[in-house]
Amino acid sequence: MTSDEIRSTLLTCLTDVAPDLADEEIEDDADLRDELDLDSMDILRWVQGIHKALRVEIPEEDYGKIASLNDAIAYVAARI
Amino acid sequence: MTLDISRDHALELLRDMIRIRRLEEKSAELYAKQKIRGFLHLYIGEEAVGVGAMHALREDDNIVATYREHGHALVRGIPAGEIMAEMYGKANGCSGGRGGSMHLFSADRRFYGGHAIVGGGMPIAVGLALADKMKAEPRVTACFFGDGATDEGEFHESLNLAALWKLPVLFLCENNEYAMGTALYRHVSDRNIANNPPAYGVPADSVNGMDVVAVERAVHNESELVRETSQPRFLELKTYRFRAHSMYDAELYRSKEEVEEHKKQDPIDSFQERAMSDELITQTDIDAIEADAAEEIAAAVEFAEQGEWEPAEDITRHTYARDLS
Amino acid sequence: MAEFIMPSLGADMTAGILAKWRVAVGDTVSHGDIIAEVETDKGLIEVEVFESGVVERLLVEEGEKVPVGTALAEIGAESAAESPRKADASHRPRGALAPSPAHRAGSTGPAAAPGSIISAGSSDVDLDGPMASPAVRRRAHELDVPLEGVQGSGEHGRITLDDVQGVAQGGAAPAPSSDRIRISPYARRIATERGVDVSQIRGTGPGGAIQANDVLSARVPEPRKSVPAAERMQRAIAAAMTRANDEIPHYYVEHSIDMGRALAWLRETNASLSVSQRLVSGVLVLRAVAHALRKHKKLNATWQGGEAVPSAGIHVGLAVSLRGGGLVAPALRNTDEGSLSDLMARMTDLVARARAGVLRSSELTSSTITLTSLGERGVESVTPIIFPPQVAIVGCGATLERPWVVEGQVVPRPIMRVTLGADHRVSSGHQGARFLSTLDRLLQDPEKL
Amino acid sequence: MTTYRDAVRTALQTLLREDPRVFFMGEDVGRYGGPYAVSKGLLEEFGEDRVRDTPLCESTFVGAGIGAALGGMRPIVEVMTVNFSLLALDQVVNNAAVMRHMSGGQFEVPIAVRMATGGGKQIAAQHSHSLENWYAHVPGIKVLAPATVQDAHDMLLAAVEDPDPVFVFEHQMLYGIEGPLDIDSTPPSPWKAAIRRDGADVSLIAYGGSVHKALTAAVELEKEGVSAEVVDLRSLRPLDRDTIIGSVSRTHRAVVIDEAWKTGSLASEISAILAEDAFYELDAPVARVCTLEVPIPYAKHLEEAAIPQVDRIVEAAKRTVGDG
Repeated sequence: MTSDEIRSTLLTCLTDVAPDLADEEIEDDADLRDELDLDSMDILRWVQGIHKALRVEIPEEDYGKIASLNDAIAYVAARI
Repeated sequence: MTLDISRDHALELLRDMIRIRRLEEKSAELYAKQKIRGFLHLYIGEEAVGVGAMHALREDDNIVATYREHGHALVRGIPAGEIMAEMYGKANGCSGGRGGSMHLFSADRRFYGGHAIVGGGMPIAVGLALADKMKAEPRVTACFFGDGATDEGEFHESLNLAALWKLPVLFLCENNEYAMGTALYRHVSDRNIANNPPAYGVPADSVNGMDVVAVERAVHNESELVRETSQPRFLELKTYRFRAHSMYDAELYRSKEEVEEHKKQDPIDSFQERAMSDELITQTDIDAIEADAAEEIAAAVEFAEQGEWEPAEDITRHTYARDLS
Repeated sequence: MAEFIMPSLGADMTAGILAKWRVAVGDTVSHGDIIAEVETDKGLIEVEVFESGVVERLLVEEGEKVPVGTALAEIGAESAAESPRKADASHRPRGALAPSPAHRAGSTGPAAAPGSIISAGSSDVDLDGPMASPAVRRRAHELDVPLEGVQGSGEHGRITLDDVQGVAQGGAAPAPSSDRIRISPYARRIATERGVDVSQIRGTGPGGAIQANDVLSARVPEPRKSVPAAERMQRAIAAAMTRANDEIPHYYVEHSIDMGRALAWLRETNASLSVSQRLVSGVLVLRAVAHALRKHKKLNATWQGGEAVPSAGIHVGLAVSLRGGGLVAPALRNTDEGSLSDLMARMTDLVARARAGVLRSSELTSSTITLTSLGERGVESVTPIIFPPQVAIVGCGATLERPWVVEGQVVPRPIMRVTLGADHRVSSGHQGARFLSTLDRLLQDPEKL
Repeated sequence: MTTYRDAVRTALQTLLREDPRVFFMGEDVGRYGGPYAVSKGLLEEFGEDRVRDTPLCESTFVGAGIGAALGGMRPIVEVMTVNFSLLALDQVVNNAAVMRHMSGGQFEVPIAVRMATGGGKQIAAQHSHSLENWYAHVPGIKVLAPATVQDAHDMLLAAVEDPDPVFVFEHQMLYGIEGPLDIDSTPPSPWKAAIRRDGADVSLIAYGGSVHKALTAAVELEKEGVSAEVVDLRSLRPLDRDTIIGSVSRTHRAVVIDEAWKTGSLASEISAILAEDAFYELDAPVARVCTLEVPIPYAKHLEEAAIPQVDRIVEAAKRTVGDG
C-alpha cells in the first residue's frame, strides 16, 4: 500500500467522522485538534474507522503520535 | 241602457280585457307544465276592474297593487313578454326574475309593485301620496287591495293617516267575496265594506266591478276628486274570481253552482254583448282582437323562453345600492 | 298529436291520482275544458285541457297515481282524417315529454323539465363519501375508525354501527391520533410554525389546555434535516439563550474534581477493550451526572407556566458544537440506565448523527438537563446558560494537571472544574453544591458507573 | 362638551335645513319635543309639514316613510323604542328590505329610522329590550349603533345620505352622556368598527351602551395586569369582520358584550365569525357577556343582574387569560 493510498483511506475515515471537512482543503501537517477542531470523540471514531479499514489498532497512549495527517500516515505505514 | 262610449274606446276596453284573459289562461297552462312556479293567482273574472281603473287613471299616477296583479301590470303598459318572462324567472322579466308572478314592478310606469303581504302595500301608498303632497305634485296614488285586506290593522291605520294628513290616495278595494278561501261573511262583521272608511272621514262608494264601463267612470270620478281635494277616497269594486285562489286549490269553500252563477256576468261576455247590441263592434272585431291577443301572448311566451337566466353569481346584486361584501 | 299530462299545481305536488275521467275516447275537447279530476293532498281538483282535438287514447286508468308530467291522454287533431294513429304511439314512455330547448340550456333554472321529477326522490345519495349516519360517524370518530376503509353492510352499502364496531374490534383501527391534545387553535398554529412538538408541552390553560404561552416558552428544536444552516441555528440559539437569560434567575456553583481515579480506570479498561468498544472520559462524566440526578431530582425538571414539573426520566442532553458554528443538545434518553458501553455506543451514534444533521425531533426536545463540555478546547471552566424549559445545566472545563493536596502532600493531579448553572426558582445554591459533591464522589468510583 | 341627545338634534337640524327632501316624523316628536327630548324645538323651527307627530300606528307610519322614500323623499322616522318597532317589523322586513332586490333594482328606499334601545332605566319588559340583532339579521337594510356623541351625530347624517334603508339604534342610557362634538370634521366611515382602546391580552367587543361598560372594565383589568382592547362595532350590519378579526389576531382572546339575550344574538354571530375566520388565532374560548335569558325585570337589583355589568365583563376577560 502506497503512502498515497494510505492517505486517501485516512482521509475517507476522517470525512466519515466529520462530513463537513470533505469540502475543505486539508493540509497534511495541520493539527487535527487545534486546526481542524476535532475532539476526543472525533479522534476515537477516526481511530475506530482506521481500525476497520486497515486493521491497524492505535492504542490510546499513541493518540499523540497521530496529531496530524502526516503523522498518522507515517504511523499507519509503519504498522501495516 | 246603452254604453255611451265611442267604438274606439269600446274596442280598447274589450281588447285589454281579452289580453288579460288570454295571458292568464296561458299562464295556467304554463304552470301546469312547470314553466311557471311558485304561487300563481289568476285574474280571470275580475278583468273589468283592472281595465276600467287603468283606463281612468292618468299615466303619471302611482299604482300600488296586490299579488293578483298581472292584469293591472299588462294594462298599465308593462309588455306581456316582460310579465311572462318574470313568471318564468328570467333575467328579462320586469323584475329581473327576482319577483315572480306576485311581484311585478316598473319604475317607468310608476307601478310600485305587486305586494303579497295582505294590506302591506297600503302604508306604502300613503307614503307615496305624502311625498307627492310635500312636493306639490298633482298626482293620485291608486292603491289596490282585496276584501281580505280590510281585516288588517294596516287598512284602518292607513285610512286614518291618509285622512288625518289629507293625502291624495284612492283606495280601491277589489271585493271578490273571498279572502283566499274565507267568504266575506265569515271574515268581516259588516259585509258592506264601504261602511267602514267614512268612520275615518274617508268618503266611500261601491260599483259593479263586472262592468268595465261603470268601473272606468267611477274610478275616473273618484280619482279626479282625490286630485282636486287632496283627500283620500275609497271605492269598492264588487267582482268575483272564476278561478281558484291559486293553482293548487281544490276550492272546497265554494260550490260550483255559485261559480257558474257568477260566470253569467262574465265581464268580457257581457261587454261584448252590449257593445254588439249597441252596434259599436262586430264579431269580426272580436275575432281580430282574439287573433292579436293570441299573437301577443305567443310572442310573450317566446320572449320568456328566449330569455336568459340571471347568472347565480349575481344573486346579491340589488340587495343594496352597492354590494356590501 | 298532443299529450294531456298530469299537471303540476304547486311546487309541493309531485304526483296525483287520476280520480275520474270526464271524457271518453273519441270525445271532442276544446281548450279550457275540464276533462279529468285529480285527487291531490289538497283535495279533488278539476283539470283542464290546453289543446283542442279528439281524445284518442286514455293512458291512465281511474284510481292510478302517477307523477307530475306523466302523459294521461293523447289528444289528436280535430279532423280524424288528418290524424292517422301512429303505430308507435303507445310505446312512448310515460313522462317523456321533451323538455324545451330553453330548459336544456338552462339546467340551473328553477323549473325542472317534466319527467325529471320522477327520479328526483331517489337522488338524495351523497356520492362524495361513504354513506353513514351521524351516529355512525360519531362512533367511528370515537373509535378512530376511518369510514373510508369500512365496508358498509347496510342498504346501498350504508355503513352501520356494527360495521364500525367490527373494524374497531378487529384491531384494524389506527392508534388514537394526536389531536386528542387539548390545545388552543392559536397555540397549535404557532407550534406548527415554530416546529414545536406539542406532545412535549404541558398545558397551563383551563383543563390543562396548551395555550400560546406554553408553546412560546417551550424550547424551539433545531431543524433536523441535513446540516443546518449555521446562521439559522445561531439565531435560534440566540433567541433561546436571550429568553433564558431574561427569564431564568440563574445561580452558579463550581467544584473541582480530581479525575485521577476515573482516568486511570478508563486507561485500564480501554487497554483491555477492542478499538470499537473504547470509552472516552466524557461518557464517565455523562453517566455520573445522570446518577447524581437520581439523588437531586430538583435539578431534573422543566419549568412550565410558573412551576417546576419534575421529569419522569433522566434524559441528559449533550451539547454538541458543530464545526459550522451551530450547537445542538440532543438527549440521551434514560442516561442513568444500561451499561456504560451501551451508553458509549449511544453517545457515539448520537454525536455522529448530530454532526451529520440527522437527529430526530424527539431527541431535540426531550432533554431534562444539559451537559456541556468545552474542556477539549482548553477552557478551564464554563458558565453555561440554561436551555429552557430545563432548570439546570452542567458545564465541564478542561481536565488539567494541577497541584493538589492529597493526604497532606501537594501532588499533581488531573483536575476538572465543573460548574452547575441552575434556576433559583427551583433549587437553591445549597442544593446545587450538594449535587456537585455527589458528582465528585461518583467519579471517584468509576467502576460503579 | 355636548350631550348625545343634543348631537342627534344637531344632526336633525342640519339635515332639515340643508335638504328639502328631508322630513322627520314619529310619535310625540313635535309638540312634546320627543320622548327623549331629542327633537325639542324642531317643530317650532321647521313647521308641521316637516316635523310630523304621527298617530300611534308604527306599522303605517314606518310604512308611509318607506312609501315617501320610494316617492323621492328622505324621511327620518323615529320609533319610540325597539319594543314598539315590532309593530312595524312587517314593513321593515317585507317592504323596506326587499324592495330594491324584488324589483330587480328599479326602486330604492332611502329611509332612516331611529329608535331607542336597551335597558337600565327600570322601565321593565316592554321598554327595555335590545332587539337590534333582529334587524341586523335582515339583508337589504343596514344597522348602526352609535356609542359616542360624535357618532350619534355623524351616523344620523350618514343614515340619511345612504341610498338604502338604515336603522339607527340609540341606547337609552346614552342620551345624557357628554362628549366632544366636532361638526366640521370628516367623519370616519360609519360601516367600520373602531378600536376605542388599545390592548394586548384580550379584545372586548361591544356596541352601543355596552362600549362604555367595556371601557370601564378595561380600566379595571389594567389594574390587575390584563391589557384589554375595546372594539366598538358601530355598524351591526354590515359587520366589520376585518376589524374584529384584526383585533383578536393581536390579542388572541375575545369577550363579546351584548345587551341582547345570548341565544341567537349578535354576540353569537361574532363568536361564529371568530370561529370561522380567526380560529387559528384563538388562544382561549370566546366568551360572551349578554343579558340573562329573562324578560328585563323592573326592580333595580334584578334589572342590574339581568343586563351585562362591568364586573361580569372583567370576570369573563380574566377567565380568557386564564386568571379567573
